[in-house]
Amino acid sequence: MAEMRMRDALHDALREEMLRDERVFLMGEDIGGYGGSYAVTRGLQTEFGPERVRDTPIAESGILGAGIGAALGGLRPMVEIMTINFSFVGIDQIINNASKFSYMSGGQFNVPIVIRMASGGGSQLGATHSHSLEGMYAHFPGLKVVCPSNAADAKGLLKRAFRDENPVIFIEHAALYGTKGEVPDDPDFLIEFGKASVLQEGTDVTVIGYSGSVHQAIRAAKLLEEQEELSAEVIDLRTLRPLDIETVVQSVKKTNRAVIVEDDWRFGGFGAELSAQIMERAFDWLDAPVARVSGKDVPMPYNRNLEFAALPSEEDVVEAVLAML
Amino acid sequence: MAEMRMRDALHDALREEMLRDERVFLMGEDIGGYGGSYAVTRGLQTEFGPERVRDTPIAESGILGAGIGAALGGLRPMVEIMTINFSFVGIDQIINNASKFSYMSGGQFNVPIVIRMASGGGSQLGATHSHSLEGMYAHFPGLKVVCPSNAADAKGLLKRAFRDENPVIFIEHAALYGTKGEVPDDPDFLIEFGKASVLQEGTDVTVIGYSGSVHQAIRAAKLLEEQEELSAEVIDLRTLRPLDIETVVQSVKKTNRAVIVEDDWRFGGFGAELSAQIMERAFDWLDAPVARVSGKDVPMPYNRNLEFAALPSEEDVVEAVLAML
Amino acid sequence: MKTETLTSAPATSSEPKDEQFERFLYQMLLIRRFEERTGEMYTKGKVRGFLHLYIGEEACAVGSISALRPQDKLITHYRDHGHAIARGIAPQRIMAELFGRVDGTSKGRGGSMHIFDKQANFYGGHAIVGGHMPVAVGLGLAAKMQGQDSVTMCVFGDGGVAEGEFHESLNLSSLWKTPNIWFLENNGYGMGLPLAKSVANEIYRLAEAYRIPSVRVDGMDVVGVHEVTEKALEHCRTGEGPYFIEAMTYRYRGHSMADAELYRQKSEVEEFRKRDPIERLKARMLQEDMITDRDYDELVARVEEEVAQAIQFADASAQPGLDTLYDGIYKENANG
Amino acid sequence: MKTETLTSAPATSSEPKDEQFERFLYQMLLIRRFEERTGEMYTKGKVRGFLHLYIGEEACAVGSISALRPQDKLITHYRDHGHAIARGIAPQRIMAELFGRVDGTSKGRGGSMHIFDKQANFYGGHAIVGGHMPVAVGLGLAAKMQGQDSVTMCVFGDGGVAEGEFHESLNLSSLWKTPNIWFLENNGYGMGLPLAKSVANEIYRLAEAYRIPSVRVDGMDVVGVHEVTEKALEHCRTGEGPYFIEAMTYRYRGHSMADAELYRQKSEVEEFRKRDPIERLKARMLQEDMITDRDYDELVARVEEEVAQAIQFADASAQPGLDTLYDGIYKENANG
Ligand SMILES: Cc1ncc(C[n+]2csc(CCOP(=O)(O)OP(=O)(O)O)c2C)c(N)n1
Ligand SMILES: Cc1ncc(C[n+]2csc(CCOP(=O)(O)OP(=O)(O)O)c2C)c(N)n1
Ligand SMILES: [Mg+2]
Ligand SMILES: [Mg+2]
Repeated sequence: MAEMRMRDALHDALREEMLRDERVFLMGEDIGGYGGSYAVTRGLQTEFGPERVRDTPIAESGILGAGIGAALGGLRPMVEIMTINFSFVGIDQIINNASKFSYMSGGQFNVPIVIRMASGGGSQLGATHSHSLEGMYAHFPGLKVVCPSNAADAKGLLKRAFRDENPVIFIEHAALYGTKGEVPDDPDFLIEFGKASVLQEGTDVTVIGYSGSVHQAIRAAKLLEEQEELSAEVIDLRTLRPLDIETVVQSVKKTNRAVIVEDDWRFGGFGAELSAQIMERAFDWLDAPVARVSGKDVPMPYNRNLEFAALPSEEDVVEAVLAML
Repeated sequence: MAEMRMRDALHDALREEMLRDERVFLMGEDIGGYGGSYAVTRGLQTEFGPERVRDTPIAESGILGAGIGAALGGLRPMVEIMTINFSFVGIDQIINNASKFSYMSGGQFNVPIVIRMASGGGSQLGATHSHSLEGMYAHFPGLKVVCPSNAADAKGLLKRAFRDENPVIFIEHAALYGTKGEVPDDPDFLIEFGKASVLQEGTDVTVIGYSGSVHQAIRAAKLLEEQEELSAEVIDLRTLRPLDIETVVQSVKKTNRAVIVEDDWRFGGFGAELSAQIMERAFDWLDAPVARVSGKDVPMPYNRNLEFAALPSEEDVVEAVLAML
Repeated sequence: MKTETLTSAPATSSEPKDEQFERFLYQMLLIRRFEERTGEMYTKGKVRGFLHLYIGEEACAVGSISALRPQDKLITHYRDHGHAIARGIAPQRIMAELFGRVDGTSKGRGGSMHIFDKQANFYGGHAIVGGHMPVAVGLGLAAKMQGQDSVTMCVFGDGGVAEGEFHESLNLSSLWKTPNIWFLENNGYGMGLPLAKSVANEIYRLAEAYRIPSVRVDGMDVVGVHEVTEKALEHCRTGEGPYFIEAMTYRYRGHSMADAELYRQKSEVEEFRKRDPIERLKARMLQEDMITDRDYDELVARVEEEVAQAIQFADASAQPGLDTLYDGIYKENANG
Repeated sequence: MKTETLTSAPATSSEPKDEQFERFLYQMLLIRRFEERTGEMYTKGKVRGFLHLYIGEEACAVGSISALRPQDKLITHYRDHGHAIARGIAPQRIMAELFGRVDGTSKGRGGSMHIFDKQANFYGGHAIVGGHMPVAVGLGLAAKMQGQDSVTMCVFGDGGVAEGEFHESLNLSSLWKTPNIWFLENNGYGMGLPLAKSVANEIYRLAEAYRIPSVRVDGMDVVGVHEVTEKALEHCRTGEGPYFIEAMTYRYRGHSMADAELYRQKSEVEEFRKRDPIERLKARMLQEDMITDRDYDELVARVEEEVAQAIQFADASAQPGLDTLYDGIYKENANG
């Protein structure tokens, strides 16, 4: 165990996987000479050379497709898309190639690629640069979608991603890179996909988050306890596809109330799927409709106050809980 | 009133709007010389010339961007993306430019563009060519998303789209082009966005569809009546953004049961949003969880039986209704 | 960088020329007959979805793919039956795929536009115009990084040249010196759009701009296509990076079975038929005494039989069970 | 098609040369000082998000945009303050935008990367690399279709050339003969990636491949840039289609405020500083007796004052009210 930032945990995961499996290599814009736009890959090009840590032109379609081809050709590429916002210019490669190659070929081929991207708002980058698209990617069969909320999970899940035979969309909330946590040193520390983690047990309400919003959930639980003497169970989904709905439903059957927190726009966000599934599976246990605390349905404004208002906060969660009592 | 196919109703809408407003023009792959891949634009290039009905290279990003620019430059472009599957290579233009130009410029600019695309499965085109992405597009603020289910609506909504100051994503289910219906001749026949239509009143259950799935809903209602003596209210959403949730909720408060039918994958489909909203607004009226009858979560297979199994059917709807009684 | 216009050239391979030519002739006949009968099967409703026939373009697939070695990789667009056959995939498995049956190359999941065969190093069958080009770069890159003597050939059409991926892929392959043959089948149209409205220059000139050696060749001449592809292969094997071939060809049939062909004159098709690749090779072989008329008729009969058997095979093959609907979305992991 | 390398040329506009040069000097000084102070404001936390400074590249914006007429349209990438200032947008409104305030060009909704001003025919400020290029084609197309005498200039960087949209846009503009000036600011890097790893050829050579007249110019020479842009404008106005300008320039500062500049040597920056566009014009004007040292100092003082006022203005401007969060997502329709 060592305390480290999420960025360093990710870095270590990449490095360990490169050391473990010589088929693993990295491609992306400015991951080498520049040191990585969020410094996750810093030092790796020096260690592994410019072939295995390849700086690419700004051509998301091209490099995603090249990653897919390299995976088909026997390697284990990681393609870093600097931020998820730029994935729109390359998304056809992800949807029409990566996610469908196996099925369309009758299972002959498979595409073991890891696609990492930074996501989320909160840094005043404006509307083009603040997307949360975890839910959008989770919609597509053939993909796996991973979105850790802390350093240890980031490491265990990323290492696990490199051992998957299928395309893994690995989404890192940019605001979390600097957050610290205890991380196991075991080079075989892996976290399975499809296992949510219960961060805190509770009895009055289940608060569910993923990626950045897990932190609003945790803070809200603290507020609920301190200010309202309410006991919240906090669940971090960790992977959206596969989704561990069992853990969520079991919790809701105990607490009889659920609040979902997410940065993404409410309308058609992943929270909608989660809400619908909770209702479908725990209808008779629900004392109130499942609540969603989401980003406001607005392109992200630059101004700090407006951006803050557009994002969900722990106070919003508390409010939602109180409203359902 | 005249009986016509949906393809002709769309054709007439385009033609009438071009006659009404000289700023309206059309761009797209094979909309002219080829006659339109679904024959919607047939004859228009002969009538209006190759400038106003422009055949474009195969460059979806380029032509969507050019449409956005032309809209900013004072025109009223319609860009036809042959099928929604090809929108992935141009989607950045829709999301990062069309949907955000107004907000990001503080309301100085607006983008009155109509983007038409054929969608849906059922024609054995395989996984890359069978997407239903109405819900995905509806997720983005700044867009309007329209998806008619019949000839009259197609005409009234498309004409309305040309009179909107904002980007309209107009999605036509390819399987519906040949379906016939009565269509008003009035050149000012418009259908407002955000008004669902109640196709059939009923008391036992509300069945909600959009685009192609409206027809499964209608057929299911007939089966329910004939075979089970159940009375279903059938609602066609017509536009997903803006969404007329009021009409849906009022109906559910009357019937106490709701089934949503959609072609799209269940996991994260638009049905999830609808289900969640119904629960949020009509929780105390629901006698059973809202049910979703959706496409199976699988890249669309080519084989006919498999494709049929992957798509929702009227029998599936009946089954879902019976299960909730 | 060198640009040349080859129309025909002597074969350099070690195979005796007459055997090689006969193989070309046989393969072109097989593709043609396969396509004709597939068209019939479409009309009968046995084959469905979108169907794009390759008739007229046979010299491109046969000439180029015959130059590849087993370890070389092939990736192509949706007009792919010809390439699959030229690559040696059994016609009966392709036909079974078109029929959507379990013995099809993709067990009936892919259909006409999505033929795949791992054994044959055949990486599809891709239906998004331009979408397979970056994948080809990656296949080339993987071979290069692993020190494999393997070249990846990517086939695409003139219409696809207008897509952004054309640019991104050519640029990346040139920068990274990947062993990629870019094989352009320029049949003059992208669906109904004539080339002049689609691309602002001669396409091989565009390719040159990326400092990729680029050649234009008569795509109705199977021998010339073969020759230039051998050269391209040689070039790629030396580690000098990609090579670009523009084959000038023509499709006799509509873009797909749904095409009313409003955009071209019948006479234009007739003009091109005069340069038919099969007739042309046949004439040359007759003239050079490589075959007799009787040999030719025998080839035709053999091909007829083979395609008939493919149809029979496909028809006899089972429909996939509904319980297999979800099979193959994900590959299972060794470690679960 | 003609390719030439211009370094400097006599001004052709009717404005007296000394006045014009003084305007250039003033604008370049204004941009530089604006950027320097904006950097300070970023450090103080007044400006946030991503901030990309334009220092070193002033001759590009000033030289080219000064050639445009009011009815011409301008669209650019995220390194956009220089273009906005050169286009005549009041620095105080730009600074207010950077501060996120109601008096900002986008009422505080856009930020540094998303400056817009309809009055000035300034169509942004775009933060997706390459994403604004197709929009420029459409602006050009709209002008052409409406018979307007208006040219659209699109500014972009060398890194963006690798994106598919570069290709699609150049191809469309060439085919459709749209009145577009493609203005490339080649500062040698896309973030940390040197040009040689990003594009497989000289960029103006790529542009030529689309049959677009393409010129390379010294982007540190404001007069040369101006001259070539006037020529481009003339070309576009004749209906002959687009024109491509590659301006060779350099940014002194990091890509954004977050850049550790690991990818280049300090000495390289020093080399380029010797060719500083402001120093160069100043020297020439002194030499040609267009200004005195005192005139120059006065200009510097004027600029200092103007930027100080812009900061004051921005600081005094109100924060947008939370009740305005949803304003402007949609434009209301006349008919509801
Ligand atoms: C991205 C995308 N856009 C449009 C289409 C529709 N489409 C299929 S084939 C085709 C024409 C392609 O022409 P070309 O590349 O010349 O190949 P050819 O059919 O002539 O062999 C078009 C427009 C598509 N499949 N994908
Ligand atoms: C599609 C996309 N990919 C990546 C980025 C991240 N990014 C922002 S600026 C930049 C470098 C662009 O370089 P260049 O075009 O040369 O412009 P310069 O910054 O040098 O002015 C990159 C990679 C982006 N904004 N958009
Ligand atoms: Mg073609
Ligand atoms: Mg640059």
